[in-house]
Amino acid sequence: MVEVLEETTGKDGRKVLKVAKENLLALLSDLKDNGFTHLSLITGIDRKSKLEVVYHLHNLTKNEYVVVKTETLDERVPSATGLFKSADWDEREQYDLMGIVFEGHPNLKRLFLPDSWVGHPLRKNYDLSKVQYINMDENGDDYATFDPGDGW
Amino acid sequence: MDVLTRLAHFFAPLTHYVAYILAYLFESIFLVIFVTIVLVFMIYLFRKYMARVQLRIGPNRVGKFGLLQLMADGLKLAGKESILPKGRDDLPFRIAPLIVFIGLVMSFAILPYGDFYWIGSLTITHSNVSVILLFAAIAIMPIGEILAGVSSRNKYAILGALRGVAKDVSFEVPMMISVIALVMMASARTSEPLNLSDLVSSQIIPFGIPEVIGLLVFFISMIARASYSPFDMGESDSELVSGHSTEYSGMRFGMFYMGLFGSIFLSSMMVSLLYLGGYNGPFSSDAGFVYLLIKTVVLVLIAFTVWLSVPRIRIDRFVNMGWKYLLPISIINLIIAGIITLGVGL
Amino acid sequence: MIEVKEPKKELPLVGTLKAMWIVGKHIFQKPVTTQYPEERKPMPDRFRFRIFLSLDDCVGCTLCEQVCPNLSIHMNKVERENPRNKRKIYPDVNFGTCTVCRNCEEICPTDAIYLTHVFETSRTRNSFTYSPDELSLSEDEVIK
Amino acid sequence: MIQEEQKNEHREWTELNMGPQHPSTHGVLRLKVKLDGETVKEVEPIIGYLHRNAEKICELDYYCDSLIYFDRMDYVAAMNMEVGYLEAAEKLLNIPPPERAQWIRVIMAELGRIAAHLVWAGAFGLDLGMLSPFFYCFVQREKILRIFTEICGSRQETNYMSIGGVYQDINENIIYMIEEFTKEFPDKLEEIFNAFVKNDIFMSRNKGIGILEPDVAIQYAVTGPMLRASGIEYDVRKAEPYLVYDKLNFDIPVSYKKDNLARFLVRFEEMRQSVRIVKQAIKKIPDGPYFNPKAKKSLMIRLRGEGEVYARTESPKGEFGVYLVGDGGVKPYRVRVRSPSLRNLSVIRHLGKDVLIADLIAISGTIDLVFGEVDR
Repeated sequence: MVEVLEETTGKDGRKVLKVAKENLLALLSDLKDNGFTHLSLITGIDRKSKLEVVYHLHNLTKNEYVVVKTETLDERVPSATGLFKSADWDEREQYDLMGIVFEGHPNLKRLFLPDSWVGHPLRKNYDLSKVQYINMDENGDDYATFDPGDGW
Repeated sequence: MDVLTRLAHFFAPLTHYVAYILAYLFESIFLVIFVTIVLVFMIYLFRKYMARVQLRIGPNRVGKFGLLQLMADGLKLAGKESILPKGRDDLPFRIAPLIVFIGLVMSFAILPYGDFYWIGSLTITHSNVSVILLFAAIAIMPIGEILAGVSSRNKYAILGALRGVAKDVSFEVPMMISVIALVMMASARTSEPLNLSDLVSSQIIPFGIPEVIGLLVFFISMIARASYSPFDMGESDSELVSGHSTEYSGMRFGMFYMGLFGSIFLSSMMVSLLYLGGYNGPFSSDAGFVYLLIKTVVLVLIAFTVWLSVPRIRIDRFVNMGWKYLLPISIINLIIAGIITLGVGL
Repeated sequence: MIEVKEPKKELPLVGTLKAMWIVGKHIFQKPVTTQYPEERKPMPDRFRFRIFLSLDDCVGCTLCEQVCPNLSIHMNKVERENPRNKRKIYPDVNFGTCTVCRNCEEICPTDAIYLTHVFETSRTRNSFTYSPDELSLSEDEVIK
Repeated sequence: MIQEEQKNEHREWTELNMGPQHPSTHGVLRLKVKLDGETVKEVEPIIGYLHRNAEKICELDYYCDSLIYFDRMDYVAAMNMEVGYLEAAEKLLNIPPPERAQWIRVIMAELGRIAAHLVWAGAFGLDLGMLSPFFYCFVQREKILRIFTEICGSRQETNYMSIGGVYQDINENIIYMIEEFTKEFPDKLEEIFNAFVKNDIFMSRNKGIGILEPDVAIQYAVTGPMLRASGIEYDVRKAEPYLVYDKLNFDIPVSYKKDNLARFLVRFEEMRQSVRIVKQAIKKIPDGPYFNPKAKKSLMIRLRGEGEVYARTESPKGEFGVYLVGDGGVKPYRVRVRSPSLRNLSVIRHLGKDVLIADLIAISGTIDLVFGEVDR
């Protein structure tokens, strides 16, 4: 059995499991074997001193819901893509907007923003006053610059 | 007395050759004017019909009932810059729309139109083999479309051209076989069954009645020829943007557009000529042209309804249909036509 | 839970002809479109678009500025005698970014800012921002 | 150069860029397609062309203001988005809506679902090359939007609901309009349905195409009509009833055929069920306040919330979840949106292998994409 740091019930009545990030994958695969096959959502929360990653898992047959939480101090979390295919884009989105590096992800690129975007917008220390401009290169791919370029 | 002889008589004070050259020149001008009027009428009719079927009103701002809308659109297209893509093959790219348009006008030149009161016969070409000529002429248009697709160096355009080729190959054989059946039937009544005028005149009962299967095969082939939905795989807008005409703009695009509507009218006219008795009508033979037009417009409306209500067929299914269903059916139809010709002598 | 059944299979071509008839018979129905500037359907009572301002009622509380989700409202200094508005600040509205969410109308404690039926307010790009004086025009004046 | 080409094992594959400006990509989807002739070998969706980072904007705004950004996520079903956000926000702020407001919300959500499915049906027809049913769908949808205008003054981006209830009460006139609509709509729906399914070509384009196995669907976290068409009977309205859905009598359509046609039929059956729900709800709607007095309108920017709440609702596209984290301030600390279309879109990488281009278009049509929600 995987060691769970804390088990609580959230404000919305869902079971919350807190786990150390080393045990995260073991817990997730444990849950997957118990019927929690539907990884609904991966959320990154910027707690300023640390990053929190929340996994919403779902058992479709028994209609149960569980929330798994883990914390990281160095922006690195093991990737769940080996267990759930839906984790692929979720993790890319969290990497894109929150800057959480999912170790072991096969294709960890930005999902929404162009690859050359500077910074991760959902971080609390992201500087909103700096404007970045998106232009298109010859292959039709986007790139971001701080320079308006010709189009502006 | 047809138009040509009348014109030649008009120019008779000049020498014989000059008179005939002038007569041909004027006749060609009349033809181009006729084709233009047909196109304007077709596009207007399509837009109005489509609008009414879709619970809209359609063009109604420019001129009375929006009749001048097409003029405005034509001016707009002519005034637009015709963008030339960078990697194009220049000459084919420029002449492709012209080929489509010329093929269209040529096909119109070969059709027999019947009589019209005081003018007399409106038929332009008098040839013993006009059936063959006609099908040669309508085979010109696909060449322009394929040229356009290949020369514009666009992946969508090339895919569209390839689809166009696959489509043409699979429907033209059944189409020709069903026309051969018609020629067989006509040969029982006339000595020149390859002459379109004689072929049409020999229909006491329209060929469409004994040849229902042939009519169906020919109608389907004609939809594919004109390439509108459900057989518009070549320029399917939701898959290949605009197929072979993706890179075209301005008046060059306008020519493809006119080619589409012209060939709808052309194909409807061919169906009504070959299968529905053409300019033969119940009353005075003077009104032959009117009968032909009425039949054609009814067929055009049916064609529009098909266009507006049927989804696009997949290219592999269409090729399947052409070879596995239409071809055997048209051969059966040929046998039926032979039996009728020999046994009944219709 | 119900399982959806696939519809009955029609004979080839017959089904297509039926579908064509369903589409084709719409030609006998009346068009549903209206020719806008000439014909106008009656406006629903609750339809709202243009923001108006009653200068006499405005107390300059800046609540509308705070609640506006798009930062379309800014407070402006206007020299005007109004005993209730000591700071002499009134809102101006940038209609280029306004989404007509009606939050300002909801929150206004004195009902000074309110929305009306007027919706034909097209302008050029540089004049989207309505000053308090423009906002305080009456409805009839705006239509003119 | 030639040697390099020979080294590349897939050198005969054509790379085709579909979108972001393409007639059938529903907005700004860009598909990088690798083609072998007409057969699609690989699809890679590229998204983000409509990205506005609504989550960040919501963090910078008051709880009550975020609603308009949810309107603009799934912009064809704004009412359902509002229901989804308010489910979370009201739990976080402890302001439950009164009974009457809940019934009104159910009616609005179901009308919104019908409108969204009608848009989808019309656009799907266009994808396949049917030009006319699009307009019949939109004529019916316009009637719903007219009802919305009558209720709240806006057609699409309604901003009708607010924390603690709804902005304006519904009156006799509106109830009459909705009743009229539910009376005449089922016939029109059958007509639209027949215009689609009677066509042989329509059936041949959809039957057996784009088969999505249930285990793959769960792996990719697909929800909504797509999941139900794969044979899994799951609907948030039944599994975790919110508002007053547990007091209503309706069925969840399921199909075990798993193909494009199944998704089509499930969505049409859902519309019929929605009409059923509206018909019941309009009769049962109780009297009473439509607004919780705890959330006084002049104080709506002073609402403070603390804790973490995740609320799920069934939007027309699938399971719409909102995860709200509050730190006791007047603005949410973190807003996270589970957009169903994004997960449903990700499965196209699996479905779009070894199909023809025409089928790829049909498959992406049945996914029901709205890019305001995919990109947020």
